[in-house]
Order: sequence, then C-alpha cells, then structure tokens
Amino acid sequence: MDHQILIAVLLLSPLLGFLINGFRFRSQSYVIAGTVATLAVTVSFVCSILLFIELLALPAESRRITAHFFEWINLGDLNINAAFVVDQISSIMLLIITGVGALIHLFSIGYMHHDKGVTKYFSYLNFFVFNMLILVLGDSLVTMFVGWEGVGLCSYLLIGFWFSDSAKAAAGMKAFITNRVGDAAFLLGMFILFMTFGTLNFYELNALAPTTMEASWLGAVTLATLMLFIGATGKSAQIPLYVWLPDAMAGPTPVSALIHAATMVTAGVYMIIRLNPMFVAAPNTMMVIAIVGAATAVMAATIGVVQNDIKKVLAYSTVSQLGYMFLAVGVGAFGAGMMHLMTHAFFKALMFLGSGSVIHAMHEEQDIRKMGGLRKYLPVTHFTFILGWLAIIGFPFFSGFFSKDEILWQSFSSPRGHTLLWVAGALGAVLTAFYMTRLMALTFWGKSRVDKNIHPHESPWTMTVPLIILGILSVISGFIGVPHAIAEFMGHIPNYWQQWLAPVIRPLPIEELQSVTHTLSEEYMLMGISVFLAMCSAIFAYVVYTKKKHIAENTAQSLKPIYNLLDNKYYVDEIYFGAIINPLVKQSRNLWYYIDVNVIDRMTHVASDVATNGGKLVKTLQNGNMQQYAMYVSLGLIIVLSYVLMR
Amino acid sequence: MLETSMFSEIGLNHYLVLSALLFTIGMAGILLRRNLIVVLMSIELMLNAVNISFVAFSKYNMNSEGQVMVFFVMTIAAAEAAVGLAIIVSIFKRFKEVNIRFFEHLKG
Amino acid sequence: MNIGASSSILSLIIFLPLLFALVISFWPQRQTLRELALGFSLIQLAVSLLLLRDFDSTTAALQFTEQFTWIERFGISYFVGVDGISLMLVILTTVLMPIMILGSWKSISEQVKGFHVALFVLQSAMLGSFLAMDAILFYVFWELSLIPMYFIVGIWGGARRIYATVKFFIYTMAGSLLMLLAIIFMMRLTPEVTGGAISASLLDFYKLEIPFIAGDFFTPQTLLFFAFAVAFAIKVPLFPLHTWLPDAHVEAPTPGSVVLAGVMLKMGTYGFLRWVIPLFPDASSHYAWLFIALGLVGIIYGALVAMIQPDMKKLVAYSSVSHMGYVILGLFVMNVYGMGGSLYQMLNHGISTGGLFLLIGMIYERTHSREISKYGGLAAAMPIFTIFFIIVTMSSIAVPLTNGFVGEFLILMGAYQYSFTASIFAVTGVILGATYMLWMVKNIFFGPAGEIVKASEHDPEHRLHDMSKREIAVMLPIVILIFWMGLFPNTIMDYSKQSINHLLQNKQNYSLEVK
Amino acid sequence: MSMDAVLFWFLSIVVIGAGLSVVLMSNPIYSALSLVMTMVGVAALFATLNAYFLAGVQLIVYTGAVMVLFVMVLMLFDLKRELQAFSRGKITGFFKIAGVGVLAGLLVGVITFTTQKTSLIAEGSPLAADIAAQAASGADNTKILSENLFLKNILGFELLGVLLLVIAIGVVALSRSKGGTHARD
Repeated sequence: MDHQILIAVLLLSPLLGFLINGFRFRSQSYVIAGTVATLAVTVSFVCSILLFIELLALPAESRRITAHFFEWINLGDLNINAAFVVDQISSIMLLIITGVGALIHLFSIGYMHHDKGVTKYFSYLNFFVFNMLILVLGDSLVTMFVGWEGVGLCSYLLIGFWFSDSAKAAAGMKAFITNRVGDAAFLLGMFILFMTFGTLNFYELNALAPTTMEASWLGAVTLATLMLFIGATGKSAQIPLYVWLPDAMAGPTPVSALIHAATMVTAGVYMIIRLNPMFVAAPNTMMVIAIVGAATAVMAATIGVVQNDIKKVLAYSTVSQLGYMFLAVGVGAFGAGMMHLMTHAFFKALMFLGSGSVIHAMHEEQDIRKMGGLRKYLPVTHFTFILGWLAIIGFPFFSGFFSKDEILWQSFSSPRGHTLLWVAGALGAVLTAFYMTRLMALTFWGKSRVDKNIHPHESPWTMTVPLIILGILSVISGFIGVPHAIAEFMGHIPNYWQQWLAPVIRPLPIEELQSVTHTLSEEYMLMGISVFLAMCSAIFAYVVYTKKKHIAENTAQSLKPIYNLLDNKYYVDEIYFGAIINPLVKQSRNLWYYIDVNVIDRMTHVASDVATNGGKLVKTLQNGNMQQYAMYVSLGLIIVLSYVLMR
Repeated sequence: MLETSMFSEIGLNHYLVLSALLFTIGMAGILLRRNLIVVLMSIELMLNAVNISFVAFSKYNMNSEGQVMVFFVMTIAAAEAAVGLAIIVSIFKRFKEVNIRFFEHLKG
Repeated sequence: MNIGASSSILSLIIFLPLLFALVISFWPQRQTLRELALGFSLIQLAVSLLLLRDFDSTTAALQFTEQFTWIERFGISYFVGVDGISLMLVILTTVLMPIMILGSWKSISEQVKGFHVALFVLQSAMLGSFLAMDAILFYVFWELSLIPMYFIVGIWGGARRIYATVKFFIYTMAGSLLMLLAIIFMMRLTPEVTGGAISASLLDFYKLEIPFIAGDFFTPQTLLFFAFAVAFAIKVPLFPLHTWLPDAHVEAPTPGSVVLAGVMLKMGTYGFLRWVIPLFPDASSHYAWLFIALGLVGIIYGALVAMIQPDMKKLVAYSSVSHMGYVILGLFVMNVYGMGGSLYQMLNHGISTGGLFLLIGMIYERTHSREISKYGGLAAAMPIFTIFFIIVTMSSIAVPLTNGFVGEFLILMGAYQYSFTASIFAVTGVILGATYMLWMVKNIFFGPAGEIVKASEHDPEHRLHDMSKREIAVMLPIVILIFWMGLFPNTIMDYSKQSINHLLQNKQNYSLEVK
Repeated sequence: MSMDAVLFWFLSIVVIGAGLSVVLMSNPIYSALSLVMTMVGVAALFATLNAYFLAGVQLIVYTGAVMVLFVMVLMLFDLKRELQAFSRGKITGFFKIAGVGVLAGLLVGVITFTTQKTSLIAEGSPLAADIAAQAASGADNTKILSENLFLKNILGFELLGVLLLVIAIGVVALSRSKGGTHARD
C-alpha cells in the first residue's frame, strides 16, 4: 500500500506542478514558477530513490513493485489497467529522469529567467516529466503508449515554445508528425502482439515470448517487433525518422537537454529493453535494429562534422549516440544499451546544458564560428564541458568509454553481431571524436571571434551547479558497469550493472552463444584500435581547428560535393518534402478538386439541374393565361372523350 | 324513316346534343374572348347548357332530382356572377379596362 | 423524487423539449429568453440523468419501454425503449444542448425565439429517433429532425445558406425515401412472424428471416440492406455521399454545426447499429468489405482533403468525414473492439468536433473570418483560447488520456482483427489526422502575427478579447468530458457492453427482450 | 311533325344562334343582349320539358336579376366596341377553335353513340310508355319538386342560403376595396 502511495506521489507531484504553474501561466515570476517545478521533480526524485532502496531490499528475482490504480479500458479480452511497475529497468530510468530532470529544472531557472513565458515553460516541463514517468512506469504497452504520445505532445509544445517564430512552430509540428508516423506503426505492433498473445502487459508478454527463434520475416513476433521498432525510430530519432530531432533544437536549450538528449529520445531503446525477450525471439528484427542503429550512428556523425550551430552539432551527436544504443540492443547487448543510455543521459545533458550556458553567455548566439576562446570567460562551463567531451569521445575511464566500448565489443563478438557493425561503430567513434573536438576547439579554445558588443560572462549558480553535478556523474558513472575485460585488467571490479539487470534480460539462446568464441586478447586489441583511432582523430581535430584552420577550409574546398552533401544533411528533408509531403498535398488538392467538386458535386448538380430544367420546361405551360388553362381543360376533356369513344 | 323520326320525334338525345353545342359555344367564348365580362357571360352560357341536360334527364327519367340540381346551379351561378362582377369592378377601378390579361399573375 | 422503471420517463424525455419549445414560443420577454432556454435544457439534462441512474447496465434488454397503438390497421405503434446502444447517445444529446444554448448566447442575435424553438424541436426529434422502436415512428422522428435543422441553417446561416440547406435536405431526403420504401416492404413481410397482423415494431422486424443469396444482388435482403444502408450512409456521411456535410457545416451557425456534427451524424451510425446490422445479418457480413473499404477511403480521403482546406470549418467538416469513417470501419469489422470503439467514438466525435466548432464560432464572432491564412500568432493574443483549442485538438487527434484515443485505439484494434491490411490503411489516418489538425493549429495560433492579429493590435475596436467567463463555461464541460472519457472510459462503456456482446453473439437471429 | 318538334327546333335555333352571337359580338352590350335571348330560349326549352316552375325561375333569376347585373356593370363601365375582342395568338387561337370544334363533335358523338349502344331509356319499356303518357298529360311536377327540395334536400337548400349571404357580404367587401386584386398600397 505504501508503495502505491509512493508511486502515486512520484507521478502526481510533477502533474501537480504542471497544474499549479499551468493555472498561473501569465505570471512572469521565474522564482516561484521555477521553485514549484523544481520542487515537484525533486519530490519525484526522492520517491525514486526510496523506491530504488526498497527494490534493493527485495531478492533479485522478485524485484518488482507494482501499483494498480484503476481499470482503464476493459472490453472483450482487452484489460488495460492504470497500473505502474517499478523494476530493475524502470527504476534506473526513474532515477535518470527525475535526477537529471531536477537538475535541468534547476538550470532552467537561471536560463529562462528573462523569458516572459517562464511559468508556461515550467508547467510544460513538469508535464513532460509526468508523461515520461508514465512511459517508463506503465505496466503495459498501452500505458506506455500514453506516456509515449504524451512526451511527444510536450516535445511539440516545448519545441514550439517560442511560437511566434514560424520556423520553430513548424519544427514542433514536424516533430509531432514524424513521431506520429512511428506511433502508427507502434499501434500496429501492439495489435499484432495482442492478437497473438492476448495481452499487452509487459510481464505477461515477456513470459509468453517464444523461446524458439522465429525465422520468417512475416511471423507475428518479427512483424510486431519490427512495427514497434519503427515506433522507436520515430521517438528515438533513427533512420528514417530522425529528421525531426535536429529541427527540435528550436526549443529552449534545457529542453533539448532534457527531452532531446537525456530522456524522451531514449524511450525507444527503453521500450526494446523492456520487451527484450520478444525481440530476442525475432532475430530478423534484431538484425534490422542493429543495421539501422549502426547506419544512424555513422550517418549522423558525418553530418555532425560540418554543422556550425552548437546545438545542431549536439543534436546530430545525440542521433549518432542513439544509434549506438540501438546497435547495442540489436546485437542483444541490452545491458550495454541501457548503460549507454544512462551515461549518454549524463554527458549529453551536461553538454547541452553547457551549450545553454554558452548561448546564454553569448546572448543567444549559437554559431560556433562566432565563438572561440570562451575558456577565459566561462571557466566552469568550460571545465564541465571538457568532462562531457572526454566522456563522449570515449576517453579511457570516463563513463562513455565503458559503455561505448562494451557496445563495440558486443557488436563484434555477439552471435548476432558482425565485423561490419563493429567497423561502423568504430568509424562512428572516430567521427564523434573529431566533431566533438572541433566543437570544443571552435567554442572554447583558439582565438576569440566573439563580436565586440558581446561580453560573455559566467552563468549564475543555478546553472553551474547542475553542470558540476552532471560533470561528476559523467566521469564516475561508468564504474558501476565496468566491462568484463577491463574489470579483469583493473582487478576484478564486479559488474554491478549486469548483475542488477540480469533478472529482467533474457540472454540470447545458448546454442547461438556457443557458436561463437572470442578471446580476451581480441577484445583488448579491438578496444585498443578504436580508442587509438578516436584519440588520433581528436588530436587531429584539435590541431586543425585551433592552429591550422586552412586545412579544414582547403579540405572543404577540395571535397566540395561531399561537403555540400553533408552540409545539406544528405538532402533527406528535401527528399521527404519532394517525394512525400509536397506531392501528397498537391494530390490532396487534386483529389478534392476532382473527386469532391468535379465528380460527386457535379453529379449532384446534374441531378438537380435535370429537376430544375424539367420544372422550367413545365413552367412554360403555367404562363398565367387563364384561357390557356381553360384550353388545357378542354384538351383533357377531348382526350377523355376520345378514349370513351375509342373503347 | 330515320330522317323523319329524327326531326319529328324529339327525344332525350336532341336535348343533350343541344346542351352539348351550347356548352361548347360557351367554352369557345371562354377560350377566345378577352373581355372579362364576356368571359363571365360565357360561363353563364355553359351553366345554362348544363341545366338543359339536367332538366331533360329529369323529365325522361321521371325524377325530380335533376330539377333540384338545376335549382342549385342557378343559385350558384347567380352568386358566381355577383362575385365575378365584383372582382371585375375592382379591376376596372384600377386599370380602367376589363381585359383578361390582368389576370396573368398566376404565372409560374 | 423517485422515477422508477415503470414510469414513462422516455416519453418525458422525448416530449419535454417540445413542451419547452411551446413555452418558449409564447414567452413574452425577449431578454430572459436565453436564460429560460438554458434552464429548460438543464432540466432536460437532469431528466436524462435520471434515466442514466435507473438504467440497468447488466442486461442487453430493452428498458423503460412504452407501447401504445397508434395506427392499428398497419400495426404502427408508439413504441419507445432504450438499451445500451441508444442510452449514451441520448445523454450526449441532452449534454450538448445546454452547451449549445450557452454557446449561441452572442452569435445568434436575430429571431432568438425562433432559434431556440427550432433547437428544442430538433432535440425532441433526435431523441425520438434514438428511442423509437417502431419503424414508422423512427421514420417520423428521423424526418422531423430535418425540418428544424433546415431552418437553423437556412435562417441563421452564412452567405450560401440556401444552397447548403437545400443540398443537405435533398441528400437526406433521397436516402430516407429509400428507407421508407424498405420499411414498408418489411412491414408487408411481418404477418409471417406475428401470425397475421401487419406490424411496424422493430422487435417483429428482428424476427423476420429475409431470404439472402450470396452474390445475387436482387435478393430481398440485399436490396433492403442497401436501401437502409444508403439512407444511413448519407447521414453519417460515408464517402462518397459526404459532400453535403462541408457545405452544411460552413454555412450553419455555430450551434447548428455543433448539433450537426455532435448528434445528427450519429443518427446515421446509430441506424447502422440498431437497424442495418441486426436486421440484415447476412447482407451486412457479405457486404462488410464494401463498407469497410468506404470507411477506409473516407478516413484517408477526408484527412487528405482536410489538409488543403483554407476554411477552418471546412477543415473540421472534412475531419468529421474522416472520423466517421472510423466509426463505420469499427461497426463493420463486427468484433467487440470495433463495435465498442465505434460506439465510443460516436460520443468522442460529438464532444471533440462539437468543441472545435464552438471554438471556431467564438473566434468567428470576434473576427468574422474563418480563413486560416488570415490568422497566425493568435496564441499571443488569446492564450486561454489557445489552451482550450489545443486540448480539443488533442482530443480530436486521439492523444492518449483524451477521449479520442480510447475510441480510435479500439477501432484500430478491431480493424486489425478483421485484417492487417485494413489496419494499415486505418493507422494512416492517425498520421494524417495529426497533420491537418496541427497544420491548422500552427497557422492559426503560432508563427508571426497574421493579418487579423495585426489589425487587432492597431485598432482598439477590433481588439481581440480572450475568452469570456461565459465562453469558458461553455468549453469547460467539454474539456472535463474529454478527460473524463479519456481516463475512465469504463464508466461509460459499461453501459453498452452488454448490448454489444448481445448483438455480436446473436447476430444471426438477433432479438431484444423487453424488460 | 308535331307541335313539340316544331317548338324544339325553333327554340334550338334561337338558343344556338343567340349563344353564338354572345361569343362573337365584339360589343359586350350586344353580347349581353344575346345572352338574354339565350336565357329566354332556355326558359322556353324548360317549359317544353314540362319544368314550368324552373322556366319561371330561369326567367326571373337569370334574365331578371343576373342579366340586369351584367348590363348594369357594362353601362357603368361605358364600354365601346372593342378593337381586339379576341385573344391574340394565331396558333393557340387555331388550337382553341379546333379544340372546341373537336370537343363539340366528340360530345355529340358520345351522346349518340352511347344512347345507341346502351339506351338511357329502353325502347318499349314501361318507363318509356310512362314518359309518353306524362308528356301527353302535361302535368306540372312543381309539387314533386318542392317536396324534394324542402324535405329531402333541406340541408343543401339552407346551405345555399348561407352561401348567398356570404357572397353578398363578400361582394360588398370586394367592390368597396380600392386597389382590387392588385392592391399594392
């Protein structure tokens, strides 16, 4: 019972914050709004910790706290309850969401204090947290879908927060609709699962998940998981539905940190991990996931190389990192995927907040070509940013190193992995190191290219404190899940992470696992190669972008077509617009014009014209001349009499 | 024989034919004349024609109902003439003419 | 107050509005007319809630029945009754009424008395057609509902109102004449089951076994099926019989649009559920594919066409076509999810589309323009209005926790159970639905200030006031219903579960008990 | 040729001739006078049919009252001979005349045809003999008529009275109105 209350408080506290701020949305007092919102999330955070502690106290196999509130939809065999569950997976997500969320709320107080819509902003943010909590806590796919769409809605509202800018409003709409495409597939996936297994509850589904692998592409499990994965590509910005995420940077920067880096975009990964037995049973789907993940990781990284907007660089980096997570779950390394989800949440939130701090200092300037040398002005931001940078490029013993390395290794060694997947992953890592270093170099290092009128200044404590906390987490969080090989090397550090998740992760079938054997030395070698290449690329980028800028310019000049291709993001948006959206709109107009106006209505009008013209014809008989009328009478008489005579 | 009997023996048919002719004459008046009063007179003509056949039937069927009907028809005819003339008077007051074309407002 | 099942509460519900109309037409004071009408509609709502209270949701039987002979010779009787299928539609009608009256407070300024009389007569007719259990009685109410609607659009409508009303009227008439023919035909068949006497009672109709030969169009059941189905499809409206709807909606005054979208369209889908499917089970199953296909075409076509409409009301009208396509889809997949979802979606559509029309009416009162391109940046000028609009939009595009989601989810699930292909087409509508609605929201509320907002900034006379207290009071019940129905759908679905299960289980020889 | 026959043919010629002149005279006064002639002829025909009472009524009501009304109205209007007495339109005119002609022919045809086939009064029947007898006796049947009228059809008779009253009032109202049927003011 007290669990139930705890979960209720956890859920309702952000909702309450949303309502409080929502009803006084006109207020411009950022202190009250920010305090209410931050407190609300902090309360949730505290609840999350309490729940986590309770979970720890339970034996490993039965670590599950459920709270059943009411029956939501009951019809036929469908029983969906407003029930929530905290287990190994969702408790981690809870801590990330509420923890990082609270920090970002705190950061927002400083960041948004000058904005007129600050109260509205905080209410949206709280509402987002509420929906995100429903997403991770829901005990069935439908309850998850509630949060799934809810966070999409919040994302829509927050991307279009500065709605008077048409482009930003359009970006919000784009995000929502792209997500909807995924959601439609998600719905189909749910239906297939429900009709096959008769339930949508995660635990029941996982228990029912077949243990034999499904070979067919059109099998129910494969199809269902593929559909769910398409849903995940929408939410988690994977090929082909990633296009919304870079545009989503139109929203306030803390939003980008919270929604578009740390929490919402990882929902797809979370969903797959939640249903991991189902996905394990569908090797074809897993293959697709791994390929899409790897391809996204590389492609987004290549685009990231040429971006000049600080947030766009981070956005593509997010897409790329999410690609890693999918790569991980695609090869069956669910734990590694989850781990990267967490570390990424820390360091990417850190970097986004850092960029927010920079943008704040630069008075809304986001172009890194107009920055440089900010190290002097923003020491705290710079320092914490370095921590995030080291984490993301996989510098040894930073958090990103552990998670990324584990993913790379698994993509190679897992029975569902492949050397090419490793190559793609490593390539992504190299590119990541390059563009992140470029970002650092152009923003913080080298000579200042800052406009004379702008005087950068360090941010207030509300903004720096979250940076510092996240910086610390980015450094140390990797140690809770030290990969096997490194643990050996460092003296048998237990992999707490794997132990924690083990009960809820279904391992790949034994036969498959036994079919591949890898040695520790292979792992060291691959690790060495990838880290070495990444470090080389980072150093190269450092040199190019601080000392020898002409190299970059010359390269861009000599590889003009490729540069243009990357600069225009492979023209994906253009292709979508040219091939789908514009023709659709045009054809809709034709459809309306031809079918509604020219076929259906014309038929109606022809029918009515026949009646009208017939009436007009008969009307001439009715000319008002009474003598003519009398004639008709006599004519009628003649006809009748003739009939009588003829008979 | 037939010739003489047709002329000398006056029967019901004679009256009916007379009535029919008178009726068609009245009808021709209604169809052709433009003066409303004449049209009204033509109507009287038709009513009279009908009356002839009523009375004829009455006689040859030994039944007084026909005569009663004539009685009613006369009354109605008188009434109709009165109303018709009143309307004509109204029309005349306005247009100074009693042409039937003033009744063409029934045009559809 | 204790009104039990034996009392004549249904007659009260049907005829109370007529009485109200009579009182209003003789009410001497112009000033208090609206308050009076509002009070009446609230009384009516209270009466219908009594019905809800006493309704027994554990049975599929017909309840609160009343039967009096009307025309003995033809077996026509005044026969009314309510079951799980009609109950919620009755409540929807009575709930929307006060909202409509309050919503027309300002927008209807001429012939106020006549307007309210028409509205109450319309309500009576609609309630009558939901409750009638006699074919002829149903037909009478069905046709009666046209007349006040004709006046509502024709007198208080927009510039092309006459065109719209005539189109609306003739479309519906054409369909209902077919239905009348079919009813008469069926009445002639009834002596088989009643033992000699002609009957127009629906319960006797249910007993009929009308011959059906698959593949032969000219068998009685198929012909009767199509006669009924066309009549109802026009009302729904099902593609390709939908073109009257956009015109009628655009020209109708706000309350007219609300009642049209909110209740009148449901008369069509209700007809399918009450008449077509149980009366002609073989033909309905045999031709289900056709109606599912048309429903799907309607979903996608309505959405695509809505996307390019320059006029807000037209956009929402086409969205109605799309939404009603879902309802038809759900009805003809003939499984519990589809039908339950359809019944729920009928209510949802009534509430959310009704809400959208009310909101569009409010903005129209201020600016006298419904052209989307003239707007932009309205969110800054009218934040509360924006909030309400977005909430209703979310309901319309079926975001979870709003009512729309429950209905659409169930219908899509039913469609999946019918066929995977059908569900693929159906979910396309989910995407397109979001597209057109959000496109409208973006162009009205977001972006830089448009023509109208700019004009209002410079001109104090045209200043855009945010929603007044009255307008909030209009929208608040709708928003509450949206969330209530989204959060606790069971409280509403429980009433109809028995009836739907009963229909699905006994489709071949459907009958209703009288309780 | 009996006296009856002579009388009938004479009266027929008078009635038809006068009727034709009603229609053909272009001066309405002449038409009215011809109508009087017709009425008188018809009254005489009634007399030949042994309907003496009706003959009297015909004289009084029609020639005495109705025709006086007509003539009075004509005098009131002071109408001269009209230039265009007949309605325009050659084709319709042709149709009308032809129609009337055909109608007349048809009527006569129907009358003779039907009586030949199914005689209204069968030849040699007792009824026919009665008729002959009655015709010969020349008895007045006014008494029978009055009994029929005041006993059997009393309701119709009274209603006629009401009708006349209404007509009287209506006529007064109509002729008092200013604008006639086309009142626009």
